[in-house]
Amino acid sequence: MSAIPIRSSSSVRCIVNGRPVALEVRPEALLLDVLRDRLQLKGARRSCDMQVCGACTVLVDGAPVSACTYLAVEVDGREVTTVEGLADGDRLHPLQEAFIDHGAVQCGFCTAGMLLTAKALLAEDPSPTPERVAEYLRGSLCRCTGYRKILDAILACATPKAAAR
Amino acid sequence: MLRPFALHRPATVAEASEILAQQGRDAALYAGGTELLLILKEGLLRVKSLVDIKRLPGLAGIRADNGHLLIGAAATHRAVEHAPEVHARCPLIARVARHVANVRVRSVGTVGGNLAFADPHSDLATAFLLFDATVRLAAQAGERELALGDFVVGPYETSRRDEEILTSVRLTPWPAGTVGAYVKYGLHERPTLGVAVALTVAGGAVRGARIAVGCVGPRPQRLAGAEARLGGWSLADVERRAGEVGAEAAAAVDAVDDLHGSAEYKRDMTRVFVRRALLVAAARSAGRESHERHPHTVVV
Amino acid sequence: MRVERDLDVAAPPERLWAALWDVPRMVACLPGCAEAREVEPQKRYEAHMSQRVGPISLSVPMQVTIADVVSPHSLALEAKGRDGSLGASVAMSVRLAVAPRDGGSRLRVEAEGKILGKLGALGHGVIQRRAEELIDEFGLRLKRAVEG
Amino acid sequence: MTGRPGGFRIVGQSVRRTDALEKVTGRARYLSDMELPGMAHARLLRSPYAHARLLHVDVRAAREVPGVHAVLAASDLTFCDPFYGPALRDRPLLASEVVRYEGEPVVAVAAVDEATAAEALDLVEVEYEELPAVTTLEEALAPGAPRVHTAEPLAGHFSDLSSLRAKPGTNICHQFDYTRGDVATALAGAHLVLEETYRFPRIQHYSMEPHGALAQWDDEGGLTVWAATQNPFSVRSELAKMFALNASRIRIAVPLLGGGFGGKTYAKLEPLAAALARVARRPVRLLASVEDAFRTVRRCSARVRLTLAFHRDGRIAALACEADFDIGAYADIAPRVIQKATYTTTGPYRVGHVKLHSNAVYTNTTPGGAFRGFGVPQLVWGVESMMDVAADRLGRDPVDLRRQNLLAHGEEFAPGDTPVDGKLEESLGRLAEAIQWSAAAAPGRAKGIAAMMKASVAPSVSEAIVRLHADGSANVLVSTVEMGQGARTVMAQIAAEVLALPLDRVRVVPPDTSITPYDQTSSSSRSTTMVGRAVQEAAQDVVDQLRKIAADMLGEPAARLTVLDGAVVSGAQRLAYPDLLDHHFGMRGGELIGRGVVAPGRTKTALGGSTPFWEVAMGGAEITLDEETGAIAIESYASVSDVGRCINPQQCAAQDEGAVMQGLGHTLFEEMVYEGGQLLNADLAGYRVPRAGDVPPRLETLFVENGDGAGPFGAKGVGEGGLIPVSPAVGNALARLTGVRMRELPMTPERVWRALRARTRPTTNP
Repeated sequence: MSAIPIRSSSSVRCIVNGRPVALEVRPEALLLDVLRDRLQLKGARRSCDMQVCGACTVLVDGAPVSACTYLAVEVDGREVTTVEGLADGDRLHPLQEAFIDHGAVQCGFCTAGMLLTAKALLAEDPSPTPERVAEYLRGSLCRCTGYRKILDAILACATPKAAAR
Repeated sequence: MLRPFALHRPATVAEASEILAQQGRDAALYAGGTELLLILKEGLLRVKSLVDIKRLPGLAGIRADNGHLLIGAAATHRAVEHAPEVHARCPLIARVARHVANVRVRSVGTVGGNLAFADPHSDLATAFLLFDATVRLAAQAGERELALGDFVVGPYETSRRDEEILTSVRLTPWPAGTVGAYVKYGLHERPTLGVAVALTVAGGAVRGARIAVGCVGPRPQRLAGAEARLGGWSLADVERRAGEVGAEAAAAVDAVDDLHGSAEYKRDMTRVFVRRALLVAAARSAGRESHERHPHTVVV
Repeated sequence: MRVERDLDVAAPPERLWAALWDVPRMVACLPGCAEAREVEPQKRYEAHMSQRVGPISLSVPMQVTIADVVSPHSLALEAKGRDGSLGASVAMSVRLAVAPRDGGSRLRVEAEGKILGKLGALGHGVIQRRAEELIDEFGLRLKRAVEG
Repeated sequence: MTGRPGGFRIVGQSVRRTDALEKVTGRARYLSDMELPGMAHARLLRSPYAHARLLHVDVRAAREVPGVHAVLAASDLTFCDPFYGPALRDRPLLASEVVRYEGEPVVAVAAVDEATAAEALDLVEVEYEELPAVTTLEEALAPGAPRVHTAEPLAGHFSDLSSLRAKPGTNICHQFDYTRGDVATALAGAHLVLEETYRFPRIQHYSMEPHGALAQWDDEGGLTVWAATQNPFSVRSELAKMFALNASRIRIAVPLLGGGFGGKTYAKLEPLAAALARVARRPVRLLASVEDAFRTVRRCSARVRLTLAFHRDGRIAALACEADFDIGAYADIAPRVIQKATYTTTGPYRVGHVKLHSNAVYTNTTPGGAFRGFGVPQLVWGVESMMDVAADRLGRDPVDLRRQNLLAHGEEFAPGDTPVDGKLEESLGRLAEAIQWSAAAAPGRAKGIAAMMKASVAPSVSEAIVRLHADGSANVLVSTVEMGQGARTVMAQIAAEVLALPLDRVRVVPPDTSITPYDQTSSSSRSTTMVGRAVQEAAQDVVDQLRKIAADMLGEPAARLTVLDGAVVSGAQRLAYPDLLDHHFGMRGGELIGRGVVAPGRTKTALGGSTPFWEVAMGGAEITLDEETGAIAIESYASVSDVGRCINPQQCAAQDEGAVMQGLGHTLFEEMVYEGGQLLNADLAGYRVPRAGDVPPRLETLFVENGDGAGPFGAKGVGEGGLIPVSPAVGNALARLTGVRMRELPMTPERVWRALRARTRPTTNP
């Protein structure tokens, strides 16, 4: 049995975008706030604040989570990927390239969440159907683009069905 | 923003129950947090402690148990979606789990949390009712097992006592020859309606039928009257007369007005979707899969 | 939220009226209502209302005011209060009317109310049903008390 | 992209957005990313009542909480004018004496962090006395209805609204009237007279980034506000008035916006942030949540009674409109919304006899303001639905009937007003072709179309400065706000085109009222046209200076010189810009500054200004219907916009795709639901915006490009138009499919289900 008393912190060690990070966090600290305010990783953003919109999406051990409704203490011993960790140095991730080329970026507020969600989808299903992509993005809202260009960008990064076999 | 709380990580169910017994309503059970953290953020619930039960040994497990399927309360929707045991014994549940909320909620949200929060607009409880689900509640004093229908007593209301922990849900796989379908419909984030049906067919006739309807009322319901009507029907009867069962279900269902729609509309949608779900199940029973699509509708 | 109910009581109207006009006792028939007391005779009362909706507990000190009395036929009261910790305000108006009926009497209850704040918006859909259950239980308890 | 007309290098190309890289890497910065040393965090206490008297506000305990830097209630606002608003100064910074809508701010706190601010707000005691509320038009307009406002408010900063016509003793805060010809006589002589009423719901912008402001006072009493705003200069003039400061002492700087859609026009949270910062004596950041945004501004809902009359041959004989707009508890810019939209009720059609009347009606709900389309969608929903009703009654094809009534190219919209600058029949033809209008719909499907023509804001001013530096790179200084629409990229393209520079040599400076020159607003689809023209002029000014310098050096007349690839060219001679500047200044330093001003000024038309261009958009939908549930599915949608010329075709398409999808939102799902004065769905769980799964299988955007727009290179505005025809196009398709005519939005499954059950006419399936 262990406990973190009220108003005290516990140490969290994790890997963020490939780098080890050690932090002291309080139990009520939300992952989104820790990423944004403590680690200065501002790419994940707060919008609906209730797991509907996806603007705060980050990957924890590869799985998309809503950082706005996720306790920071939970990432102890795990790997966190934010949009800042997508590119390999100056080399953009293919999804990032595709989003730019397809004009899938407008105001940009949803972009990080869209990219990470798409990354998780393609890891799970490298050759999704258009319907599967739209369904997987059910919890990823965009108010600017109308989604068409986002869907196109993601599908452009899918492995063609024949090659996948 | 969350107000401060302590986080307890008990090593055993007994320890967890002890904290709950001591702190009463000042403590809340915490697993995935997808529901709990929302009401804490809203300030609708204020607690001094969260009791994290998702690391309790075995609580996240999914396994066969004496012919049943046992899903640990801390198993995530995603785990249910992918577990071979679920695919083998209750494949419909794996398909339902794949469509719960959105991918982020599925990564984190747990089966136990979903049942214990008892949001009326939810998929799992409805689908579980089709498998005669029982839930196991544990406390220091001992354990008890309840039918899911007795556990969920109303919107957000369960018969769990403050010191009890929901540890697992047990599903009884269907007899051979049973085919099911789950159909959900709705515009909003949460479903407006969920219908689960299963038909056990032997010798070309329905030997058993199960129908559950959720989201339209205070809690999900099995509709025994509608189920009984199907007894002895051939698949052709089902395809021809499914509408009668839908109408019976609509008459029996307890529907309420809310943002998702009027009770009147929901009742009629119960009629429509019970019929549609039965048609899907009947087709599957005959080895056919319908690819008909309807707006705002998910068929699994 | 609006609830209307008619309830037959096997007691003469006078007895039913007497039970109603004993306001603290009558108010205590509402499930979750406790500590009802008189502040100003036959005019102002206080009571504490507690309700639970799943994990959410509502705890409201209520001010009850008699808005209208037509003795021994009808009684209208207003009740309001606020749960500071939930940021929820509760306001109710209730009209109770007594009429003779087949040797006994009939009680008509017309209750209207609202919960303001996040709880009210979230609980929309749940609150109406809960209110119906509360009024039904209130009627049963009152009936038991009168017929007792 | 080869062979673009006009031989442009960069204009007409789908170049990568200049902000794309920062946005895909997470490096883009928005207001919520900004922090200042010592910054306090603000939170607001909002009224749970729709209408109540504030009996008592006790903030003493809140002030005692350690870490609290400022607690404000209305009575503390003695250091500023506590009222604001662009049309009427009727909105209190914090509710004073009366709260007029659920969610109105009552107390504001700034503290060391949000948790402390929340803790302090928990200790605030407010006693309300509930007042009867009006939350619908019917309630607000009923005789003897409770009044939302009883005092006379002061005019805001729009001179065209200085003569606001309130109706004394009622909740009508402004009325607009416009008459042309003689409607009564025209109606009497008409072959067909239709009278119908259409309703449009309250809609939330839901820009993914909610409102926000970060305010800081300096030691000399100057004020800087970083604001998520679409028009920093309006915010500046509001703050100048409230705090009695010269405009020169106020600096409004605007980072990237996470969407705007009109919801971030005019002061919203900036005044409160400034007031808190003043008292806290430190920077204060006030970030709205999405729930707060629902309580900040919305689209005005409307009830529109239309009379549309036709001659036997299909010509429109007359149009009369009686529109009531529900503008919520405070006027915001709604009076301007209602008059501007109502004035163009006739849209793209030639109508000789017109009588228009609209009311801006106060209700006890979230204030209504600007929202993509500025009131026009509310009217087009009715007019374009009725065009189809008329076609049906006249036995005419809907496309054909519209074509017959379209204004011609160059024809004045109204006497003395801006002539039509596009070829409307070409747009209609492209649309009919795109949705294969002449081909019969497949069984179970039907098509519908709609058209619209919208004015941009007028009068209107945009200024630009282009600075060519010694190394031959350039900065463009404009106050266009980048909120996703791609304006920064377009401005860079325009400047690079004129300056003959590669795009990466041009950088557009973010808006900052102390640095970038005046621009009225980034809204009304005006930026490419107005700011773009100013940029074009400013860049041309620099080019003219360069040519003059080169003319000196070469001894040739400037008129014979051209610019190419960063140099002034004369025959085989080539003088690179750095060399020209070096020659001009006698050193490697100094810069050329070009200026552009676009200010068409006032006209004698009904609104006091004439639109600089007409935004023209038409839409066609093909739908199917789940008859049992009432759920409509959009199988195909085509949107045609006349943009004069696409500066960046990909961005034009992105704007229109987004507009169509946003339009589908209010067409099918979106509606702020009130019950008993309480907003029930102020969050994304209950307020349904379009999702990826709602994108029609076929979504096509087409552009008419005749180079005849009033903007640079013959371009003109885009962005709002595509949204506007969506509702009537879908409604018309539904009517053709089922015979059921919907007159209220959104067309939710339940509403359609009810209409289908009430249907008396048999199904007609064309």
